[in-house]
Amino acid sequence: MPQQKRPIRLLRNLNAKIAAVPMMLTATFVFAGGSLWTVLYSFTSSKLLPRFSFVGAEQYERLWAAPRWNVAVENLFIYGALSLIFQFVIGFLLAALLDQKIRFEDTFRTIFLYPFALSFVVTGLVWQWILNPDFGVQSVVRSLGWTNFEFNPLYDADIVIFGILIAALWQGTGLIMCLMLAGLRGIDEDIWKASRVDGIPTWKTYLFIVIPMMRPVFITTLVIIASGIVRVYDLVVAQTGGGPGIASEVPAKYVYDYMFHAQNLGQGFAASTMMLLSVAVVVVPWAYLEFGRRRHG
Amino acid sequence: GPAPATELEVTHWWTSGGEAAAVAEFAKAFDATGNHWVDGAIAGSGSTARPIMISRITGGDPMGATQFNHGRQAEELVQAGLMRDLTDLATKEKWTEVIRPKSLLDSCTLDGKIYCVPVNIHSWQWLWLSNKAFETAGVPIPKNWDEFVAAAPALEKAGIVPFAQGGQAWQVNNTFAVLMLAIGGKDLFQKVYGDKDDTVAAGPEVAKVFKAADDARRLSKSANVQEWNQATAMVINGKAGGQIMGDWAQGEFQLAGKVAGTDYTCLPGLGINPTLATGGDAFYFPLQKDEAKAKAQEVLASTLLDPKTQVAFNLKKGSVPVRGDVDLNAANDCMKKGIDILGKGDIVSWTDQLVSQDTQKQFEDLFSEFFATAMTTEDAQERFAKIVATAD
Amino acid sequence: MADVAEISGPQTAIEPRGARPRHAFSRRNIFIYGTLILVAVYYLIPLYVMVVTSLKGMPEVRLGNIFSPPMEITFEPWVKAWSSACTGLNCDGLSRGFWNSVRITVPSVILSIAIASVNGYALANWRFKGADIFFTVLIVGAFIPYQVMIYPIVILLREIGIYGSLSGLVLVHAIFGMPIMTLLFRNYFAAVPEELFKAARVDGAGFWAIYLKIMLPMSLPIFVVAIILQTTGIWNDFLFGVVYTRPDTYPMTVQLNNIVNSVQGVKEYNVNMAATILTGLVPLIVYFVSGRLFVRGIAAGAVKG
Amino acid sequence: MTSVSIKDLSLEFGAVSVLKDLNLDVGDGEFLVLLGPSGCGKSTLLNCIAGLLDITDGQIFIKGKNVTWEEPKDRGIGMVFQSYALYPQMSVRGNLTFGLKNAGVPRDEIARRIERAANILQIEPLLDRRPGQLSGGQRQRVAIGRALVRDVDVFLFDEPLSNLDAKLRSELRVEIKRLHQQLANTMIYVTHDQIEALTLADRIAVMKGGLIQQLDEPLTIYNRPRNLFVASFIGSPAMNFIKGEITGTNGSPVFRAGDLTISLAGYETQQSLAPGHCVILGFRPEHITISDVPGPAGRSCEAVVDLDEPMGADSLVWLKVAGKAISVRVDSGRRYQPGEKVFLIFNPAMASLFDVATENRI
Amino acid sequence: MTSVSIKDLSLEFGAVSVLKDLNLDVGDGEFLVLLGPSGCGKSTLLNCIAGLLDITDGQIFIKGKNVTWEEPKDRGIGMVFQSYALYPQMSVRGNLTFGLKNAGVPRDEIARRIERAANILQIEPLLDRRPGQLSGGQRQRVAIGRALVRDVDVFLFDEPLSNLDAKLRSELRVEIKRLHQQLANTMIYVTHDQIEALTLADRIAVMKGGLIQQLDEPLTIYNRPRNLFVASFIGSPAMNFIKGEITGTNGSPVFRAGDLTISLAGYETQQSLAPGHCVILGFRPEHITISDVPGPAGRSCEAVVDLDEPMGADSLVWLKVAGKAISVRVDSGRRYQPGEKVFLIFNPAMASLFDVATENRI
Ligand SMILES: Nc1ncnc2c1ncn2[C@@H]1O[C@H](COP(=O)(O)OP(=O)(O)OP(=O)(O)O)[C@@H](O)[C@H]1O
Ligand SMILES: Nc1ncnc2c1ncn2[C@@H]1O[C@H](COP(=O)(O)OP(=O)(O)OP(=O)(O)O)[C@@H](O)[C@H]1O
Ligand SMILES: [Mg+2]
Ligand SMILES: [Mg+2]
Repeated sequence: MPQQKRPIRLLRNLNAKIAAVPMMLTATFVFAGGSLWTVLYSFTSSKLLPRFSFVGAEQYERLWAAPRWNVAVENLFIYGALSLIFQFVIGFLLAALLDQKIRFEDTFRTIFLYPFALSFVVTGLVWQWILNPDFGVQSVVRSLGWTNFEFNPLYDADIVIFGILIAALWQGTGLIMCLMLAGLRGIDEDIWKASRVDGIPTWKTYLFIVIPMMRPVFITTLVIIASGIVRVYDLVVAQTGGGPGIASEVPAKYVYDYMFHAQNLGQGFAASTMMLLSVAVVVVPWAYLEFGRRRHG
Repeated sequence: GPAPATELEVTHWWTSGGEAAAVAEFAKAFDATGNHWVDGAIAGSGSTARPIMISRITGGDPMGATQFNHGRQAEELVQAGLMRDLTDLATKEKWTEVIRPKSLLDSCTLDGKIYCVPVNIHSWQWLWLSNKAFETAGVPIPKNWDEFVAAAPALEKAGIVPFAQGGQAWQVNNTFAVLMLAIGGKDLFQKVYGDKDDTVAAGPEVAKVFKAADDARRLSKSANVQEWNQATAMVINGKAGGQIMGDWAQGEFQLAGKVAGTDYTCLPGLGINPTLATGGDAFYFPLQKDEAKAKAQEVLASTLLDPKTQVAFNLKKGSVPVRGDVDLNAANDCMKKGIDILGKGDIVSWTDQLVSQDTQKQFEDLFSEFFATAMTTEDAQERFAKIVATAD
Repeated sequence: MADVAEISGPQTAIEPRGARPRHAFSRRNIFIYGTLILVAVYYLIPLYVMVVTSLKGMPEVRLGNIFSPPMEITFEPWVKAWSSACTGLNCDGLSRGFWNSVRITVPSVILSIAIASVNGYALANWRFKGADIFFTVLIVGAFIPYQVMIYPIVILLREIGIYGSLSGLVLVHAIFGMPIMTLLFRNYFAAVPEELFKAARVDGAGFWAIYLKIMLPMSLPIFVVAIILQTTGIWNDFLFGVVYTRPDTYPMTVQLNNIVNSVQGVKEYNVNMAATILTGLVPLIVYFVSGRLFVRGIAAGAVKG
Repeated sequence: MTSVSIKDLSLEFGAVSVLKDLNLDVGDGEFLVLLGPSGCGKSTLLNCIAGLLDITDGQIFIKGKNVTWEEPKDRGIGMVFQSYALYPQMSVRGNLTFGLKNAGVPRDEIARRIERAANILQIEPLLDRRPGQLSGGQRQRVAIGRALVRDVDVFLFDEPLSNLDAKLRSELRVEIKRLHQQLANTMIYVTHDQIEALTLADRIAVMKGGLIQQLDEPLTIYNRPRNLFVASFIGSPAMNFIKGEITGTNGSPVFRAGDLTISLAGYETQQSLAPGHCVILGFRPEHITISDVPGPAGRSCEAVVDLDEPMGADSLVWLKVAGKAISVRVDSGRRYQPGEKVFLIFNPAMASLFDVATENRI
Repeated sequence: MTSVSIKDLSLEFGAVSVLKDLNLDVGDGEFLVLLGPSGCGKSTLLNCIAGLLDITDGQIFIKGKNVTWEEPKDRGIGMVFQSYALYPQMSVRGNLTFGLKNAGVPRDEIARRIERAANILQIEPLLDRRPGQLSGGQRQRVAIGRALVRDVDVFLFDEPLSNLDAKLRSELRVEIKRLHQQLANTMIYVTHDQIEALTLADRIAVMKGGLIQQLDEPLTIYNRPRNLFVASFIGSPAMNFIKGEITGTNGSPVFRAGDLTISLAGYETQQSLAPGHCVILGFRPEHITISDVPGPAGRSCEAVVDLDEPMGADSLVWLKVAGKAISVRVDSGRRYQPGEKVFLIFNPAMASLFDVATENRI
């Protein structure tokens, strides 16, 4: 019987490979290439236009000496930690409440979700207006008689990050709630029944049984929230412009400002590289575990 | 012969009331040549607009003409060969002779070639005062910065914000530079910004300027505004005592129907040191592949410098024409004061020309932090000196 | 549960029978609905403020209370925001931006979803060597701040020669939508029973036939999610819209920014709010109409264990 | 004494009535199996007993106490679920103790109970593993253990074995039976697997559409099904049914369907078999004999072999009799070829007769 | 003539070797069943034959043609899947025609084939429904129809019945058997249900860990399992195993395990039964008889009843013999009480003997 030749590997699944070409191009040239390019030029003294004039780590030295960058990094940590915690907690609580077989579930869900439809620019504007001390909450409460009422987050450097957080939570928790709700709905009814038979209070069931079971949802959620945190920009620009002073600066804004306003690409690229680095440290191991290795099934 | 109508997109960041009215004059004049001005206004001040303009030019999709503050903002674009060389037109129309002060055209010149058209002269060094506010507070209208500071408690008592200061970084940064020029004087200014002498910057004279900045910070505590024209509006409405802002603020006063001298008072050089800087706006013309567009660019360039257009534009904008040979009888009080000072030659180059955008940005970062926090003047000065040391 | 114990206590006067008695105003219900309503108020306030303010005249706005309903309803601000608010010399409000946004959003959504769905399908059902590496890079790309990428993209678009054109912007949206969209579709298609795919192969259907005739018709939920996410994302985009287009094709958000930031003396908050609502209207409608499908689709595509 | 007693239980999901006026008494220490097709309301009934569903009407007593409104934990029941429903992130020990800790059972008592349960179920070596590290059978054992440690009188099982493979299922079946003999608790066990039902139950309640069709001992249900549904539902391979009518000759009734006649002499019934009555005759495959020679007249007929299905120990032979397909269970020693002509011999004493109209046993 | 022929087939998933140098020849028109525990590689083998998995090494021939690298559609196979895998958005007709349209079969030919398949499977009334509107059994029939219309020589079935309930399963089993008799195609059928395997197969290949353990006719596999694995895997209730050794007295070998001795006279074997050989003795439950009186010496022993599991037609009685649990299948007529003392009688001719070390049949 004739021994048949094994076909050429590259040509098998050719259509699939063709279909994946946009992804390969994007991954290679835009994401990998763009990042590499950015890293490369962060070692140059490029100003308005990228020029390959190598200056070593000078941009990084300057970056970490810049008070504004340090404030931005610090803000990102505070904002990130708070936003992570609050989004998870609020999103989960809302989902848990909606999961109690309540009436008007659809209505509530729509109410919690609609801000997600609005852009950060819009969100920033609206909350800037509501938090404005001269017309917003503060002045309304004062006009009701509490003349000493003080709620002026956007113009108080110490708490401005909370002002931004309020808006960010308003915009983002709806989606998190949706994800959590989907996760809760995916949990076996029998688990609930078993815990009722065991006489375990609801809150304990959530805390010790249900939440640990929702690990995959939490990971998805974490990814979504985390990527949003690193990128936070529009909201700050629309709401405070980084102010008062530099109190609400964030790294993404530093990048943008130095690349374009200050016309110092090298500095902007150095800041970009730091952001890329932090993203890589967190995301690459995760992505590798999630998509690189688990290949069976 | 009459050129066929060509559409030319012109980008700029003149979107406030007075500015828009002024730019309309340009558009009108350009349209009158049979071409068409396509307006590409980008709101939110130069810092928002410039990145977009630069991206467009470097991205290979240049607009027909674009506004920059002449100086160093577009330097690299010119070096990269992305801008049109206007030398021929300039020679033909004898720009070197009509444009004054000469420094304006120098800022447009690189390696002996001219790349931009200055359209106005702006000066920052003005203190705008609301007569109404001082009447309400029952104090005489101050004649200089020190009197202004002295009158502040009375204003505060009357519920008026003494000093209206927009929160944006470029505003606070310029306020400081204005204080430097007014309080420290021309030489100090030149030493710090021009020569980048960091020992001077750390010295006692600059410390005095920081003291004044500290006053400004204190007096503007409860202003709570971001945009410059909102701050101006406070002065116009008598909600604030005064504001340091460039001469373009005058456009807002005019638009509100206010009359210089009766409704408001202007103090060039803060009433201390009547020296003005000759900053300003200029138009650059990115290289175009399209022949017709290139022609229209030329038409636009000469239209911008046309004496009639110059007058119409600058009256609305509140700035001074770049031509010395135009009739400015229509100018008001404040503008005439400015023209006088310019005529006397009490001029300096402004920070735009003296330091790079990068350094500017670092100054901005410093001063926006300074004005928003309780940073001590000593700390601020130390950091200031450091930036001066590395400035370019 | 304390109330139950009370009833079934020693006094056997009422013999428990039928459904367990329940009180509409039990502590549990008060807590649940109370919390939900309270939170709902927090979520609704901004919308309320926007709508109310947009219906007031400027004098009323200046008077002050942002929460008080308009004494005199006026649609002036809406008309102005839509058709006559000025940016520089252009005084045609948001109307032009609206159509630009439509012209940007529609092809961008279609292109990005087309690419991502085919791609997700290839990744889920036609695994081939090396695909995972590209995919991992792509996912990591989802975290890269857009600002970092502006410059490389400018260069990329310049090299391709479509900088500033509509197709350039569409391409940019397709690129930046790719990570999340591909992930979504990949997860969804991976959950489609593999046997279905095998059956189609035995039936002689190739890559495209399986995609078009088998996979597409069964992926409505995930397409709904993708369309919703992309429509809102692209419609709301400001950064790319402003950087990669020119003024005559500016999307609505850029125009919104221009109107809001072009202060002519006093801020016209009512016009700003009307403009804000108008800009958000399209995604809002999309959400209100398809919110239910959205949750279902999310469950199908995003939360796979 | 009854252990669980259900009086007039009704349950509706919105407009859908799932259980209708159901009455059931389960004796102390009895092993009761609820058997029925999917969707007949078995799980629903079990959940009502456990207190996991709010009933619409009726009462439930456990150990004589009215528990209609009690919480599940206070009813003195333990429950085992089809999907095991183990808490995945807790160790086996954690799964077993979680409920007890919540109930405030003292430490040494907990330890004692765990030890006992682990001992009975032979899961001592597994105590520190997670459910994810256990096989299906081990998980099921842990799930039973969780009910066991509750030290209750009534165990409820909801298809506890249906997720397991056949081999494991038969092994665990024996274990559950042993457990019952050892503990002597009341057990209510839901299944749709009749072998489980037949092997485990003291009594079986066959359900359909929310109603109990027959409640009897396994062999009674197998041999004397009360109606057509029970007859057809129980037994695999299924009972053979032939539709026909009674033609009485001389008081000894005869069943006739077309050409086929079978004498019913020896069939036990309280009712009279009136001639002309339309009936369905049922024979289990093992109650028909295949023979190469005809049997006694009126109890035998000719048949053609259609298919021979060997099943290891025995074979199922499909035959055609007067146009009807009949299956007969025979020893696997002899193979039959399709087309082969044989004779069938019926034993009326093992037959079942059903009224065509009411479908009830006559 | 062989219809499907597999030569030295190996398949690896990364580092995991699932199939190892497997050889298999399937005759023309043969019904071959692949039987084995979960994860043994049955589906993998089937997918290799269908061309749905790329093999690592070896060759596959169908109808004498080397198809190792052919596309699935070009191999002349039809396949039926466990989950039916019907295209949910197409009507039944659409499902049946999809493949034909892809292959460019002319319209009237398509119509002819559909008609034939629908006729054979009796799904004419369903042709315009969607799969979602069909019952499980109907869906399975459509899935078979989809393979049928392809008009191919080889049918591959991957556990086609395992998603159905017991009743439907036994019905469809008969239908598949009939279909095979009618079409006389080659069929390769994967299952882990031994009843299916035993009833359907011409030959059964019992697999474990990617290797074929035994390839034989059903009754041979049932009665003469080649090794311990096959013996224990086949048969439900499972074979009883007793570990012991041969003690030969006067050339007639005897099996001894503790106190228990069973004469092996009559056991057929090629090998000699050397005394001292450690062996495992296997008896199927139906090959042991329970008696109230002791049987012939050396073939009988005393036992104590442990548990009686009635299964309808017959019962499984669990007994303790010399400390070992033994199950015996008896008629359900007589019930045994736990603790009752009885005698077991063994028939050595039906026994199986395995070497302890190799686990192979002796
Ligand atoms: N939450 C519910 N809402 C509405 N109907 C329901 C609900 N739960 C069950 N039902 C219906 O009640 C009937 C009985 O369901 P139940 O789960 O008790 O069946 P079952 O006998 O346990 O079936 P299975 O053997 O499939 O588990 C079914 O028809 C089902 O559709
Ligand atoms: N894509 C894959 N990648 C890695 N290993 C796999 C893959 N598919 C199957 N396997 C492994 O190959 C072995 C054989 O799988 P296969 O599906 O053939 O088993 P099976 O005999 O059909 O079992 P079942 O009866 O459960 O269907 C299993 O151990 C399985 O884990
Ligand atoms: Mg059930
Ligand atoms: Mg399989």
